[in-house]
Amino acid sequence: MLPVQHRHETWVFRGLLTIFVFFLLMPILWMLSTSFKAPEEVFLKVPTIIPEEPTLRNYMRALTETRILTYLYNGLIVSMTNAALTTVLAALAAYGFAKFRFKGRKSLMFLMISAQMFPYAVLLISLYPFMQRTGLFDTRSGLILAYLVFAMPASIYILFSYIVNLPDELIEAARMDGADEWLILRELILPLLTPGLITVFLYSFMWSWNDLLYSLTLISSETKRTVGPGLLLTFLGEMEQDWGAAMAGSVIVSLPIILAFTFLQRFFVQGLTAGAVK
Amino acid sequence: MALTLPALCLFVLFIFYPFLRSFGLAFFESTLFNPDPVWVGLQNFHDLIQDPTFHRTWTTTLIYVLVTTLLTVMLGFFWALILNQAFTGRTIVRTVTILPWILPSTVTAFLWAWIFNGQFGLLNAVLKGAGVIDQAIIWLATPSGAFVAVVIAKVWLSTPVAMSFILAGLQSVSSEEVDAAMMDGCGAGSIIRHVIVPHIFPTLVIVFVLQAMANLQQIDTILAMTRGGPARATTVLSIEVYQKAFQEWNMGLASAIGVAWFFTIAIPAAVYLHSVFKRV
Amino acid sequence: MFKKVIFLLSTTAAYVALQGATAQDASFVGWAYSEAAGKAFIEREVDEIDDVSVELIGFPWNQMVQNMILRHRSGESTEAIQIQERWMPMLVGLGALQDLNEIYGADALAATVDPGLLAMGQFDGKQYALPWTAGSIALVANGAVLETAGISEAPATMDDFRAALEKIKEAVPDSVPFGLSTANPNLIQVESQIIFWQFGARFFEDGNVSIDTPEAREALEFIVGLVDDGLVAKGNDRNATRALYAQNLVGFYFDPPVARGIARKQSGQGEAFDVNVYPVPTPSTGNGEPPRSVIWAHLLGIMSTGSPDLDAGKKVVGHFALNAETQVAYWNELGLFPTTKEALAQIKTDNYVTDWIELAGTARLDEPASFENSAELRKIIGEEIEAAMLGAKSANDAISAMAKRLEKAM
Amino acid sequence: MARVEIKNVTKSFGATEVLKGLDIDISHGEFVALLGASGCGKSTLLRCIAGLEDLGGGDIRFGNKSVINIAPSKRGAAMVFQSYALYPHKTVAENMGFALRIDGTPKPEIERKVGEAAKILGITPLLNKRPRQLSGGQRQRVAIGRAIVRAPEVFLFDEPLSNLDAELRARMRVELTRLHRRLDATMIYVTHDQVEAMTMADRIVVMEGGHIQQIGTPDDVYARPANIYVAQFIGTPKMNVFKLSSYLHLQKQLPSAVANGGIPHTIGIRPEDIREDASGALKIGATLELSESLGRERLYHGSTVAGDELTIASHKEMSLQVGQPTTVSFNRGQVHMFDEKGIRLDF
Repeated sequence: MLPVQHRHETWVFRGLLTIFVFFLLMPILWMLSTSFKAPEEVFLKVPTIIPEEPTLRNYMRALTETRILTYLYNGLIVSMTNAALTTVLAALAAYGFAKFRFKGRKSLMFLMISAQMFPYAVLLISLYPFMQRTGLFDTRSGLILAYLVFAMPASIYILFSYIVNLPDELIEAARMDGADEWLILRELILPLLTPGLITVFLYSFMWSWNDLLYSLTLISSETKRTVGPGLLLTFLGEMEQDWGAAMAGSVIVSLPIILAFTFLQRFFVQGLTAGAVK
Repeated sequence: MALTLPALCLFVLFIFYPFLRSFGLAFFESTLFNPDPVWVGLQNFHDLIQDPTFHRTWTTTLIYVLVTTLLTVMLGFFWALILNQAFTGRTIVRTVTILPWILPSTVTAFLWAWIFNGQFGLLNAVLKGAGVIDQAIIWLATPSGAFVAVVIAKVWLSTPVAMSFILAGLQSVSSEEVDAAMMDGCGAGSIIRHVIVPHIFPTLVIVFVLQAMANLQQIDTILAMTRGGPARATTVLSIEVYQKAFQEWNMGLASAIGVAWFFTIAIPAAVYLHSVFKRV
Repeated sequence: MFKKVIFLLSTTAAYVALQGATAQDASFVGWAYSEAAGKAFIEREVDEIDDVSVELIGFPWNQMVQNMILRHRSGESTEAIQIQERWMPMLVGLGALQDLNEIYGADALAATVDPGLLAMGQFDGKQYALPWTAGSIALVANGAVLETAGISEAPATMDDFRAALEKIKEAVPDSVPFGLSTANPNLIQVESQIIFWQFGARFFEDGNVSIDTPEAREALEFIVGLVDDGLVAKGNDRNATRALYAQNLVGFYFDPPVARGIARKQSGQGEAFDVNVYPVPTPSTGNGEPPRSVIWAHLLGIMSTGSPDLDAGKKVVGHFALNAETQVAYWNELGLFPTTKEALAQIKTDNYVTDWIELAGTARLDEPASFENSAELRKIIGEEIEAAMLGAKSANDAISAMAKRLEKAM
Repeated sequence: MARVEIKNVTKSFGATEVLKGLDIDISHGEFVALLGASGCGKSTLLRCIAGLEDLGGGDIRFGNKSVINIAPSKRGAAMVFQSYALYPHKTVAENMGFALRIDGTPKPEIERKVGEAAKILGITPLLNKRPRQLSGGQRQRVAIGRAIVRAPEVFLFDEPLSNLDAELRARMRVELTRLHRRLDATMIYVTHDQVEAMTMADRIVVMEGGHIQQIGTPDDVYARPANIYVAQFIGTPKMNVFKLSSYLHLQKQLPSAVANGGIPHTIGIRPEDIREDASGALKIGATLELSESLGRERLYHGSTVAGDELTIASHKEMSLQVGQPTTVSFNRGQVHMFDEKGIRLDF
């Protein structure tokens, strides 16, 4: 959109473009290249960008000697269920807030949305004994419920702004056609809300997939550990110097989310920004 | 009303109740050996105010949040401007730029810890190659080096998000305004200053506030990269609360730090919530 | 149809009950299992314990304390737990450990393990844990490096030590003459403490802080001097040092007896590397202090939290801590000193062992260990020393800040 | 089809009273337009009839049955919204058949009815398209189709043509009138455009500030406006209105009192009833400032000797010189007289 007339401006533009792409992609490429290097090549004074003799040793080591796959499996289960739960709860709450004028609506909504600013680590201090008393400690379902704090407030707001922007006349037309509230929700609101729902699903999936703090504290047995703490505890201590295996583990853990994103990319960014910026 | 009930119940149980209890705990003493809280009133806060290491943590947090947020928003803004221009392969670049944000934060931490590694890191190699430095800097072992590493990791992680928000904001800049400015003979620079920035300034504020809140909550990358070290150089409030609570098991003091932290987040959050509720 | 179901149910119930009666299950929590060397050994040994199916749970060393307390507070039962000597006071204070005298009988224990070693697990008359392996964290020298630097015998005084380090620096340019830990406050505290003791400084004297002394400042200045002159590497922790030691790039470093076992593996030369690895007395400063080192031991206990299967616990702990055969195998494979009298007698022929035991005589228990908030005290000491090492503070300021922070935390 | 009765209907939003006691009796098959400026309460009244708003007071009866407690969909009324309100994610056929599907009408019957309605509106080729693929006019027809399919007793239109361009609006007016005759249905049509009301409605209800100013046929409201408000609302350009006190010579030529005792206070003459010369019985001195040509009609704007604004509309080629004082005239038969409260006086 900006005018790019003179020669030097095109050069400046192209220069900036390459610098940015380099800054964003280089770390990922470096991770990939290190993950294929044998230990001797990893610990070279002058590092090689493209591995001279690539080997799958690191991947084999990460897959067999560590529990990366269990962490991946746990991470996926916890994140998917949390995302689904958050999406359903947020959709119901947002619809309730948007379409029904009940007493205390505004203050309740303010409270739920402002939860975004509660410091998570402080919440954990009380969540931890609470989980123990309720037997939810060291359980995946406990973690799923604890993760609600991350995404639900924002999700309610994103869906709320989606629903509020649905023209009232649509709902009145449906009422004229004889649809009751549930039918309106199912046949009209939810289908129109799908882009928002996908955004919120991805947003909450992202937050739980990315977490390190809550899972590190609320899960103590190895078999239930998720991605963050799994990686940290595997590549801390004795294996800390084995950067090849650490990078291989990181690649394995990042693959599912990267694949998911290449398909759902369109929904996610546009939905997130539409919701928040509106 | 009934529709909001399920979300409300879980909210109260898992968010509101712990939040209140944590705040309450700040007025108690609860340690490893006698975990059941003992009332100590404002003793915890009293200790904090006089503790020089806490002041340092607080200043480190403020500097960390300001630097990271400013860098993220600026980089995000220029990156959005670039992506707003039409060029071949733009769609591929747009999809790829979201990558850093979707990687698990521990992976990002490992990534950058490896790049900043003293002996074999890529950064030292590049700097040495370019002749900027002659002797390897052990980044993560020096206070300022570790701070730089942690900031860059977070900036790298959150620039894509800032970029997408700003890019969305850019779409609402009507092309007529730009054409008009072009007719008046403005070059790219002045168009940015006079047309684009004033137009998306509200978006920039929102993005700045959101990023500030996210950076204040930030713990994962620091915990995985430097664990608050070396010599507390990267100990931000979140790390301090975590270590006090779950390594020294001093829950009372940890909650007190949490209260101080809450009021630091409350400032940017108030701006955000105000703008959110202007529209409800 | 109904009858068939009943029949099916009863048989499975019987089978389970039968099975259940014999195979108790026990969970064995420790960090040895999370390190490659220990993992193979423990997995093999655990299968040999008849009729106990053991779930092995491993955490890296610096995550052990947090997870132990998490399991204690969440009421999870742990039949066997690996404990570092300095965590004992905390666990005993929490009432988290079972009195093993009631399980094995005090005199049976006294017969198998030397009373001096047993003492490490004893608190006001109760045996809360059995020593699995013991020794001290002392100065380990690398014979090959010393040779190339032309150093023939162990430096007696701190000045000789410094001179030796400088010689090593010249002889092996990109080496780390003294592999003192300079990253991770906990490691810094334990290792630097030895030098402080050698200079005659003490952190605590009968319950109150006693570090604000000239000797302490002198000790810290000495350490900072070594760092500034490049004789000690910044951002180094023990894992990194062990890797470099095995490549003959480290002259001296602090390590428990496990040093030889690890060096064998990491150097890839196995026992051929043994000739380079030997403990040396910490050089003195001429103030009459004997060569100091930190008591170091891994103990095995049974946690009293939750409802542990005491019998299963007894078998697992006994297999590793009391069975001479397992102890010797542990020594041969990992180079970790045994603790039972019988096993010790068998390996006495190796002078690596005799030298180390002699040094361990004047070892002291880690100072912060005996306090309730030891984690906090350890962190303060480590952080202030680290700040001085990195030049963020002068040695003098670091000591006064440390004293003030320790007093407030008492 | 059914008779619709509005009986003393009142409605207020919070403190502001929007409908202040309205009474309208719409007979079966009639096309009634609710005409008024925006904010006069016409849409609110329509939504009350549809059941989308509850009444403050009074009653609404379809046939002779009160409907105020019956759900919108059960009243037998169908509504066409200003913004069409089509379901974006459903095809045209699904949009039209949605109500029937909810009532549980069997599928083949739905298809038959939808096909029929589509034929009437000529939108059969669009049946499996999505609303966003249609033009404004097409969407409007689908919205109407959705109403027709339900074969309601009463059609309710909420300014359906306001989003269309002028040319399309004219065509749709003709189609709606033809539809009304073909379906022989009672239609209540809300608009702020007097041309739509005048051309389509059997009767017009002129509303202002929540009151009914006048109910009458297009001719009634045009030729016999009940008050100054209706007089100036209907007809473009606006009727000229003069205070009699400024024109003594006219006062003498007009009756000073009327049969029912009303005292004439203001008179009104439609611009098209004024002759540009002195040939009429009643004469006024005036100066014309500018003229506008609208093709088959020419408008003259100026002011009378007494300083009141004057507009004249004439079909013939004008000989009048703009800028010079002149005399214009009109006949007694074309004068409208109002008392000081603006109520019409017949003489």
